Amino acid sequence: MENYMELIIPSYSRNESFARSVVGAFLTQLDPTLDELNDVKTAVSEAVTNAIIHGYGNNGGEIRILSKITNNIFEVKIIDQGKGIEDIEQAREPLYTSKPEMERSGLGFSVMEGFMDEVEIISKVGTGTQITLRKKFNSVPSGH
Amino acid sequence: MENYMELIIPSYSRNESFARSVVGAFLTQLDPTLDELNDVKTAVSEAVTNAIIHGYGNNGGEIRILSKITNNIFEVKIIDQGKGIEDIEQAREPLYTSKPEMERSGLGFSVMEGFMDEVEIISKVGTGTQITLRKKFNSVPSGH
Amino acid sequence: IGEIRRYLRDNNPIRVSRSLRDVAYKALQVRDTLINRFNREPTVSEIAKELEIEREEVVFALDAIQEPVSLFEPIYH
Ligand SMILES: Nc1ncnc2c1ncn2[C@@H]1O[C@H](COP(=O)(O)OP(=O)(O)O)[C@@H](O)[C@H]1O
Ligand SMILES: Nc1ncnc2c1ncn2[C@@H]1O[C@H](COP(=O)(O)OP(=O)(O)O)[C@@H](O)[C@H]1O
Ligand SMILES: [Mg+2]
Ligand SMILES: [Mg+2]
Repeated sequence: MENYMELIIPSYSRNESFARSVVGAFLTQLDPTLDELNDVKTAVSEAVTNAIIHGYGNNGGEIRILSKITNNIFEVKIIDQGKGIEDIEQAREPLYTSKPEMERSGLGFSVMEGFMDEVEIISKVGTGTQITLRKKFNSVPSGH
Repeated sequence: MENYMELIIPSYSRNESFARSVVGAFLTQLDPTLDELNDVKTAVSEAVTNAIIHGYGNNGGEIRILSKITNNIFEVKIIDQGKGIEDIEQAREPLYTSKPEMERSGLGFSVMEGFMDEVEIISKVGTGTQITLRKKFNSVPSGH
Repeated sequence: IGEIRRYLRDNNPIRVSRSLRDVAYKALQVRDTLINRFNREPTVSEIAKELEIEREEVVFALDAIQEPVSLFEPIYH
Protein backbone atom coordinates (compact mmCIF):
# COMPACT_ATOMS: atom_id res chain seq x y z
CA MET A 1 0.00 0.00 0.00
CA GLU A 2 1.22 3.45 -0.92
CA ASN A 3 -0.28 6.74 0.14
CA TYR A 4 0.79 10.16 1.34
CA MET A 5 -0.58 13.43 2.59
CA GLU A 6 0.67 16.91 3.31
CA LEU A 7 -0.81 19.21 5.91
CA ILE A 8 0.09 22.86 6.40
CA ILE A 9 -1.08 24.78 9.47
CA PRO A 10 -0.13 28.02 11.17
CA SER A 11 1.89 27.47 14.33
CA TYR A 12 -0.87 28.14 16.86
CA SER A 13 -0.78 25.93 19.91
CA ARG A 14 -4.45 25.03 19.38
CA ASN A 15 -3.43 23.42 16.08
CA GLU A 16 -1.21 20.92 17.85
CA SER A 17 -4.06 18.58 18.71
CA PHE A 18 -5.55 19.00 15.23
CA ALA A 19 -2.24 18.04 13.59
CA ARG A 20 -1.87 15.05 15.88
CA SER A 21 -5.38 13.82 15.08
CA VAL A 22 -4.93 14.25 11.34
CA VAL A 23 -1.76 12.16 11.40
CA GLY A 24 -3.55 9.60 13.58
CA ALA A 25 -6.47 9.48 11.13
CA PHE A 26 -4.05 8.97 8.24
CA LEU A 27 -2.33 6.15 10.14
CA THR A 28 -5.61 4.24 10.51
CA GLN A 29 -5.01 2.87 7.00
CA LEU A 30 -2.42 0.57 8.57
CA ASP A 31 -5.09 -0.52 11.04
CA PRO A 32 -3.13 0.03 14.27
CA THR A 33 -4.35 -0.77 17.78
CA LEU A 34 -5.24 2.17 20.03
CA ASP A 35 -1.90 1.80 21.80
CA GLU A 36 0.06 1.94 18.56
CA LEU A 37 -2.01 4.90 17.48
CA ASN A 38 -1.30 6.71 20.74
CA ASP A 39 2.44 6.09 20.47
CA VAL A 40 2.60 7.74 17.06
CA LYS A 41 0.30 10.57 18.08
CA THR A 42 2.36 11.27 21.18
CA ALA A 43 5.58 11.41 19.17
CA VAL A 44 3.99 13.71 16.57
CA SER A 45 2.63 15.87 19.34
CA GLU A 46 6.13 16.37 20.79
CA ALA A 47 7.59 17.33 17.41
CA VAL A 48 4.76 19.74 16.60
CA THR A 49 4.95 21.31 20.06
CA ASN A 50 8.70 21.81 19.54
CA ALA A 51 8.09 23.52 16.20
CA ILE A 52 5.57 25.86 17.82
CA ILE A 53 7.48 26.63 21.01
CA HIS A 54 11.14 26.38 20.01
CA GLY A 55 11.02 26.82 16.24
CA TYR A 56 8.76 29.82 16.09
CA GLY A 57 8.66 30.98 19.71
CA ASN A 58 6.24 33.83 19.76
CA ASN A 59 6.63 34.56 16.07
CA GLY A 60 4.09 33.15 13.70
CA GLY A 61 5.03 30.69 10.99
CA GLU A 62 3.80 27.62 9.17
CA ILE A 63 4.30 24.00 10.06
CA ARG A 64 4.34 21.40 7.28
CA ILE A 65 3.55 17.82 8.05
CA LEU A 66 4.29 15.22 5.41
CA SER A 67 3.19 11.69 6.02
CA LYS A 68 3.80 8.67 3.87
CA ILE A 69 2.85 5.02 3.97
CA THR A 70 4.99 2.55 2.03
CA ASN A 71 3.83 -1.00 2.58
CA ASN A 72 3.90 -1.31 6.33
CA ILE A 73 6.31 1.56 7.00
CA PHE A 74 4.78 4.71 8.39
CA GLU A 75 6.74 7.94 8.05
CA VAL A 76 5.94 11.47 9.16
CA LYS A 77 8.02 14.62 8.74
CA ILE A 78 7.40 17.72 10.82
CA ILE A 79 8.99 20.75 9.22
CA ASP A 80 9.33 24.32 10.43
CA GLN A 81 11.18 27.32 9.08
CA GLY A 82 11.93 28.60 12.53
CA LYS A 83 15.13 29.34 14.37
CA GLY A 84 16.78 25.93 14.02
CA ILE A 85 18.81 23.86 16.47
CA GLU A 86 22.39 24.85 17.27
CA ASP A 87 23.61 21.58 18.72
CA ILE A 88 21.58 18.58 17.61
CA GLU A 89 23.45 16.06 19.81
CA GLN A 90 22.76 18.17 22.86
CA ALA A 91 19.10 18.63 21.89
CA ARG A 92 18.68 14.85 21.73
CA GLU A 93 20.00 14.37 25.26
CA PRO A 94 17.34 13.38 27.77
CA LEU A 95 16.43 16.27 30.07
CA TYR A 96 18.20 18.89 27.97
CA THR A 97 16.03 21.91 27.35
CA SER A 98 16.90 25.40 26.19
CA LYS A 99 13.83 26.74 28.00
CA PRO A 100 14.07 25.58 31.63
CA GLU A 101 12.28 28.76 32.67
CA MET A 102 9.18 27.54 30.83
CA GLU A 103 9.12 24.30 32.81
CA ARG A 104 9.92 22.27 29.73
CA SER A 105 10.94 18.73 30.61
CA GLY A 106 13.63 18.24 27.98
CA LEU A 107 12.15 14.81 27.24
CA GLY A 108 10.53 15.49 23.86
CA PHE A 109 13.17 13.76 21.75
CA SER A 110 13.42 10.88 24.24
CA VAL A 111 9.67 10.34 23.89
CA MET A 112 9.93 10.39 20.09
CA GLU A 113 12.76 7.87 20.24
CA GLY A 114 10.93 5.67 22.68
CA PHE A 115 7.74 5.54 20.65
CA MET A 116 9.10 5.39 17.10
CA ASP A 117 11.67 3.17 15.38
CA GLU A 118 13.66 6.02 13.87
CA VAL A 119 14.02 9.72 14.63
CA GLU A 120 16.02 11.85 12.21
CA ILE A 121 16.79 15.48 12.91
CA ILE A 122 17.91 17.87 10.20
CA SER A 123 18.28 21.46 11.31
CA LYS A 124 20.06 24.66 10.39
CA VAL A 125 20.18 27.76 12.55
CA GLY A 126 18.14 30.53 10.97
CA THR A 127 16.61 28.16 8.39
CA GLY A 128 14.53 25.64 10.28
CA THR A 129 14.12 22.09 11.43
CA GLN A 130 12.90 18.87 9.87
CA ILE A 131 12.09 15.92 12.09
CA THR A 132 11.47 12.54 10.46
CA LEU A 133 9.74 9.85 12.46
CA ARG A 134 9.42 6.27 11.19
CA LYS A 135 7.72 3.17 12.49
CA LYS A 136 7.11 -0.25 11.09
CA PHE A 137 3.72 -1.86 11.57
CA ASN A 138 3.63 -5.62 11.51
CA SER A 139 0.25 -6.12 12.99
CA VAL A 140 -1.90 -8.19 10.71
CA PRO A 141 -5.26 -8.38 12.41
CA SER A 142 -6.39 -11.96 12.44
CA GLY A 143 -9.72 -13.06 11.10
CA HIS A 144 -10.54 -10.33 8.56
CA MET B 1 -11.29 33.51 15.51
CA GLU B 2 -8.90 33.05 12.60
CA ASN B 3 -7.33 29.85 11.44
CA TYR B 4 -6.56 27.98 8.25
CA MET B 5 -5.20 24.68 7.00
CA GLU B 6 -4.09 23.17 3.74
CA LEU B 7 -4.28 19.48 2.96
CA ILE B 8 -2.83 17.79 -0.10
CA ILE B 9 -3.68 14.19 -0.99
CA PRO B 10 -3.37 12.00 -4.05
CA SER B 11 -6.70 11.45 -5.80
CA TYR B 12 -7.39 7.93 -4.58
CA SER B 13 -10.99 7.19 -3.78
CA ARG B 14 -9.96 5.83 -0.38
CA ASN B 15 -8.74 9.33 0.52
CA GLU B 16 -12.23 10.76 0.19
CA SER B 17 -13.30 9.76 3.70
CA PHE B 18 -9.97 10.94 5.10
CA ALA B 19 -10.37 14.38 3.47
CA ARG B 20 -13.95 14.67 4.65
CA SER B 21 -13.13 13.83 8.25
CA VAL B 22 -10.11 16.19 8.32
CA VAL B 23 -12.28 19.08 7.15
CA GLY B 24 -14.90 18.03 9.71
CA ALA B 25 -12.30 18.01 12.47
CA PHE B 26 -11.09 21.46 11.43
CA LEU B 27 -14.66 22.75 11.57
CA THR B 28 -15.17 21.51 15.14
CA GLN B 29 -13.36 24.67 16.27
CA LEU B 30 -16.63 26.46 15.59
CA ASP B 31 -18.41 23.83 17.69
CA PRO B 32 -21.19 23.24 15.17
CA THR B 33 -24.19 21.05 15.79
CA LEU B 34 -24.03 17.50 14.48
CA ASP B 35 -26.39 18.43 11.65
CA GLU B 36 -24.25 21.37 10.61
CA LEU B 37 -21.13 19.21 10.71
CA ASN B 38 -22.74 16.53 8.58
CA ASP B 39 -23.96 19.09 6.07
CA VAL B 40 -20.45 20.44 5.56
CA LYS B 41 -18.93 16.96 5.40
CA THR B 42 -21.46 15.85 2.82
CA ALA B 43 -20.78 18.90 0.64
CA VAL B 44 -17.01 18.38 0.89
CA SER B 45 -17.45 14.75 0.06
CA GLU B 46 -19.31 15.61 -3.17
CA ALA B 47 -16.63 18.07 -4.25
CA VAL B 48 -13.77 15.68 -3.47
CA THR B 49 -15.52 12.81 -5.24
CA ASN B 50 -15.99 15.05 -8.29
CA ALA B 51 -12.28 15.91 -8.31
CA ILE B 52 -11.40 12.22 -8.17
CA ILE B 53 -13.94 10.94 -10.69
CA HIS B 54 -14.45 13.81 -13.12
CA GLY B 55 -11.30 15.89 -12.62
CA TYR B 56 -8.76 13.10 -12.78
CA GLY B 57 -10.80 10.19 -14.08
CA ASN B 58 -8.45 7.27 -14.06
CA ASN B 59 -5.35 9.44 -14.15
CA GLY B 60 -3.62 10.18 -10.90
CA GLY B 61 -3.27 13.71 -9.59
CA GLU B 62 -3.28 15.75 -6.42
CA ILE B 63 -6.21 17.34 -4.66
CA ARG B 64 -5.61 20.45 -2.56
CA ILE B 65 -8.04 21.35 0.15
CA LEU B 66 -7.77 24.79 1.69
CA SER B 67 -9.95 25.61 4.64
CA LYS B 68 -10.25 28.90 6.46
CA ILE B 69 -12.16 30.18 9.45
CA THR B 70 -12.71 33.92 9.72
CA ASN B 71 -14.85 34.77 12.73
CA ASN B 72 -17.93 32.64 12.16
CA ILE B 73 -17.46 32.14 8.41
CA PHE B 74 -16.24 28.72 7.36
CA GLU B 75 -14.71 28.36 3.92
CA VAL B 76 -13.26 25.36 2.12
CA LYS B 77 -11.74 25.18 -1.35
CA ILE B 78 -11.36 21.89 -3.20
CA ILE B 79 -8.86 22.25 -6.02
CA ASP B 80 -7.82 19.83 -8.73
CA GLN B 81 -5.63 20.19 -11.80
CA GLY B 82 -7.72 17.81 -13.79
CA LYS B 83 -9.64 18.14 -17.02
CA GLY B 84 -11.85 21.08 -16.06
CA ILE B 85 -15.54 21.80 -16.74
CA GLU B 86 -16.65 22.87 -20.21
CA ASP B 87 -20.01 24.38 -19.33
CA ILE B 88 -20.29 25.46 -15.71
CA GLU B 89 -23.96 26.47 -15.91
CA GLN B 90 -24.86 23.05 -17.27
CA ALA B 91 -22.76 21.29 -14.62
CA ARG B 92 -24.68 23.12 -11.89
CA GLU B 93 -28.03 21.92 -13.23
CA PRO B 94 -29.74 19.33 -11.03
CA LEU B 95 -29.54 15.86 -12.59
CA TYR B 96 -26.95 16.85 -15.19
CA THR B 97 -24.07 14.38 -15.33
CA SER B 98 -21.45 13.82 -17.98
CA LYS B 99 -21.12 10.20 -16.83
CA PRO B 100 -24.61 8.70 -16.95
CA GLU B 101 -23.02 5.33 -17.78
CA MET B 102 -21.42 5.35 -14.31
CA GLU B 103 -24.79 5.80 -12.66
CA ARG B 104 -23.86 9.20 -11.32
CA SER B 105 -26.88 11.06 -10.00
CA GLY B 106 -25.95 14.50 -11.28
CA LEU B 107 -26.93 15.88 -7.89
CA GLY B 108 -23.49 16.73 -6.50
CA PHE B 109 -23.68 20.47 -7.04
CA SER B 110 -27.31 20.56 -5.87
CA VAL B 111 -26.25 18.90 -2.63
CA MET B 112 -23.41 21.40 -2.18
CA GLU B 113 -25.80 24.27 -2.79
CA GLY B 114 -28.41 22.84 -0.47
CA PHE B 115 -25.99 22.34 2.41
CA MET B 116 -23.78 25.42 2.10
CA ASP B 117 -24.50 29.15 1.86
CA GLU B 118 -22.29 29.74 -1.17
CA VAL B 119 -20.85 27.51 -3.89
CA GLU B 120 -18.38 29.08 -6.30
CA ILE B 121 -17.05 27.20 -9.30
CA ILE B 122 -13.96 28.31 -11.17
CA SER B 123 -12.84 25.95 -13.89
CA LYS B 124 -10.82 25.89 -17.08
CA VAL B 125 -10.72 23.02 -19.52
CA GLY B 126 -7.29 21.38 -19.41
CA THR B 127 -6.25 23.36 -16.32
CA GLY B 128 -8.52 22.26 -13.50
CA THR B 129 -11.31 23.14 -11.16
CA GLN B 130 -11.62 25.09 -7.92
CA ILE B 131 -14.76 24.75 -5.86
CA THR B 132 -15.29 27.18 -2.98
CA LEU B 133 -17.85 26.33 -0.33
CA ARG B 134 -18.85 28.82 2.36
CA LYS B 135 -21.11 28.67 5.35
CA LYS B 136 -21.86 31.05 8.18
CA PHE B 137 -22.16 29.70 11.69
CA ASN B 138 -24.25 31.74 14.05
CA SER B 139 -24.45 29.15 16.72
CA VAL B 140 -23.08 30.32 20.02
CA PRO B 141 -21.96 27.22 21.89
CA SER B 142 -23.82 26.98 25.16
CA GLY B 143 -22.21 26.20 28.48
CA HIS B 144 -18.58 25.77 27.46
CA ILE C 1 -41.03 15.76 7.83
CA GLY C 2 -39.13 18.86 6.79
CA GLU C 3 -40.97 20.82 9.47
CA ILE C 4 -40.12 18.29 12.13
CA ARG C 5 -36.51 18.22 11.05
CA ARG C 6 -36.31 21.99 11.24
CA TYR C 7 -37.96 21.94 14.66
CA LEU C 8 -35.47 19.40 15.93
CA ARG C 9 -32.62 21.35 14.45
CA ASP C 10 -33.70 24.58 16.09
CA ASN C 11 -34.57 23.12 19.44
CA ASN C 12 -32.30 20.21 20.00
CA PRO C 13 -28.97 21.06 18.51
CA ILE C 14 -26.54 18.43 19.69
CA ARG C 15 -23.14 20.03 19.66
CA VAL C 16 -20.30 18.16 18.06
CA SER C 17 -18.14 18.56 21.16
CA ARG C 18 -20.74 16.59 23.14
CA SER C 19 -21.26 13.96 20.50
CA LEU C 20 -17.52 13.39 20.03
CA ARG C 21 -17.18 12.72 23.74
CA ASP C 22 -20.04 10.22 23.59
CA VAL C 23 -18.43 8.43 20.65
CA ALA C 24 -15.08 8.36 22.45
CA TYR C 25 -16.51 6.76 25.59
CA LYS C 26 -18.37 4.22 23.48
CA ALA C 27 -15.15 3.45 21.58
CA LEU C 28 -13.36 2.74 24.86
CA GLN C 29 -16.20 0.46 25.99
CA VAL C 30 -16.15 -1.37 22.67
CA ARG C 31 -12.42 -1.79 22.99
CA ASP C 32 -12.90 -3.61 26.31
CA THR C 33 -15.63 -5.79 24.84
CA LEU C 34 -13.42 -6.72 21.90
CA ILE C 35 -10.40 -7.46 24.10
CA ASN C 36 -12.56 -10.03 25.87
CA ARG C 37 -13.92 -11.41 22.62
CA PHE C 38 -10.60 -11.67 20.72
CA ASN C 39 -8.19 -12.07 23.62
CA ARG C 40 -6.01 -9.37 22.11
CA GLU C 41 -6.03 -5.64 21.45
CA PRO C 42 -8.58 -4.78 18.79
CA THR C 43 -7.51 -2.57 15.91
CA VAL C 44 -9.01 0.83 15.16
CA SER C 45 -10.94 -0.62 12.19
CA GLU C 46 -12.47 -3.30 14.36
CA ILE C 47 -13.65 -0.68 16.85
CA ALA C 48 -14.98 1.50 14.02
CA LYS C 49 -16.85 -1.41 12.48
CA GLU C 50 -18.49 -2.26 15.79
CA LEU C 51 -19.59 1.37 16.22
CA GLU C 52 -20.62 1.62 12.56
CA ILE C 53 -18.54 4.74 12.00
CA GLU C 54 -15.48 5.44 9.86
CA ARG C 55 -12.10 4.57 11.33
CA GLU C 56 -10.91 8.20 11.05
CA GLU C 57 -13.84 9.25 13.24
CA VAL C 58 -12.64 7.00 16.05
CA VAL C 59 -9.38 8.94 16.13
CA PHE C 60 -10.98 12.38 16.11
CA ALA C 61 -13.45 11.34 18.81
CA LEU C 62 -10.77 9.92 21.10
CA ASP C 63 -8.74 13.08 20.70
CA ALA C 64 -11.71 15.10 21.82
CA ILE C 65 -11.41 13.60 25.31
CA GLN C 66 -7.66 14.03 25.47
CA GLU C 67 -6.06 17.19 26.70
CA PRO C 68 -4.05 18.84 23.92
CA VAL C 69 -0.86 19.01 25.92
CA SER C 70 2.57 17.61 25.45
CA LEU C 71 3.22 14.55 27.60
CA PHE C 72 5.44 16.04 30.24
CA GLU C 73 4.05 19.51 30.40
CA PRO C 74 2.46 20.76 33.57
CA ILE C 75 -1.30 20.46 33.12
CA TYR C 76 -1.95 23.91 34.50
CA HIS C 77 -1.07 26.94 32.39
N1 LIG D 1 11.75 22.59 16.01
C1 LIG D 1 12.73 23.06 16.80
N2 LIG D 1 13.29 24.26 16.55
C2 LIG D 1 14.28 24.75 17.34
N3 LIG D 1 14.76 24.10 18.42
C3 LIG D 1 14.25 22.91 18.72
C4 LIG D 1 13.20 22.32 17.95
N4 LIG D 1 12.90 21.12 18.50
C5 LIG D 1 13.72 20.97 19.55
N5 LIG D 1 14.52 22.03 19.71
C6 LIG D 1 15.57 22.20 20.76
O1 LIG D 1 15.81 20.93 21.34
C7 LIG D 1 15.64 20.99 22.76
C8 LIG D 1 15.15 19.66 23.29
O2 LIG D 1 13.84 19.38 22.83
P1 LIG D 1 12.91 18.44 23.72
O3 LIG D 1 13.64 17.17 23.96
O4 LIG D 1 11.59 18.34 23.04
O5 LIG D 1 12.78 19.21 25.11
P2 LIG D 1 11.88 20.48 25.50
O6 LIG D 1 10.91 20.77 24.38
O7 LIG D 1 11.20 20.08 26.76
O8 LIG D 1 12.83 21.64 25.67
C9 LIG D 1 14.69 22.15 22.97
O9 LIG D 1 14.80 22.71 24.28
C10 LIG D 1 15.13 23.11 21.88
O10 LIG D 1 16.27 23.86 22.30
N1 LIG E 1 -13.80 18.61 -10.47
C1 LIG E 1 -14.42 18.44 -11.65
N2 LIG E 1 -13.69 18.32 -12.79
C2 LIG E 1 -14.30 18.14 -13.99
N3 LIG E 1 -15.66 18.09 -14.16
C3 LIG E 1 -16.43 18.21 -13.06
C4 LIG E 1 -15.86 18.38 -11.77
N4 LIG E 1 -16.87 18.48 -10.87
C5 LIG E 1 -18.00 18.37 -11.59
N5 LIG E 1 -17.76 18.21 -12.90
C6 LIG E 1 -18.76 18.07 -13.97
O1 LIG E 1 -20.02 18.51 -13.47
C7 LIG E 1 -20.99 17.47 -13.63
C8 LIG E 1 -22.02 17.56 -12.52
O2 LIG E 1 -21.44 17.23 -11.27
P1 LIG E 1 -22.36 16.62 -10.11
O3 LIG E 1 -23.51 17.55 -9.91
O4 LIG E 1 -21.52 16.34 -8.93
O5 LIG E 1 -22.93 15.28 -10.75
P2 LIG E 1 -22.22 13.84 -10.94
O6 LIG E 1 -20.93 13.83 -10.18
O7 LIG E 1 -23.21 12.87 -10.39
O8 LIG E 1 -21.98 13.69 -12.43
C9 LIG E 1 -20.20 16.19 -13.68
O9 LIG E 1 -20.90 15.17 -14.34
C10 LIG E 1 -18.94 16.62 -14.44
O10 LIG E 1 -19.16 16.66 -15.82
MG1 LIG F 1 9.76 19.37 23.42
MG1 LIG G 1 -20.66 14.50 -8.25
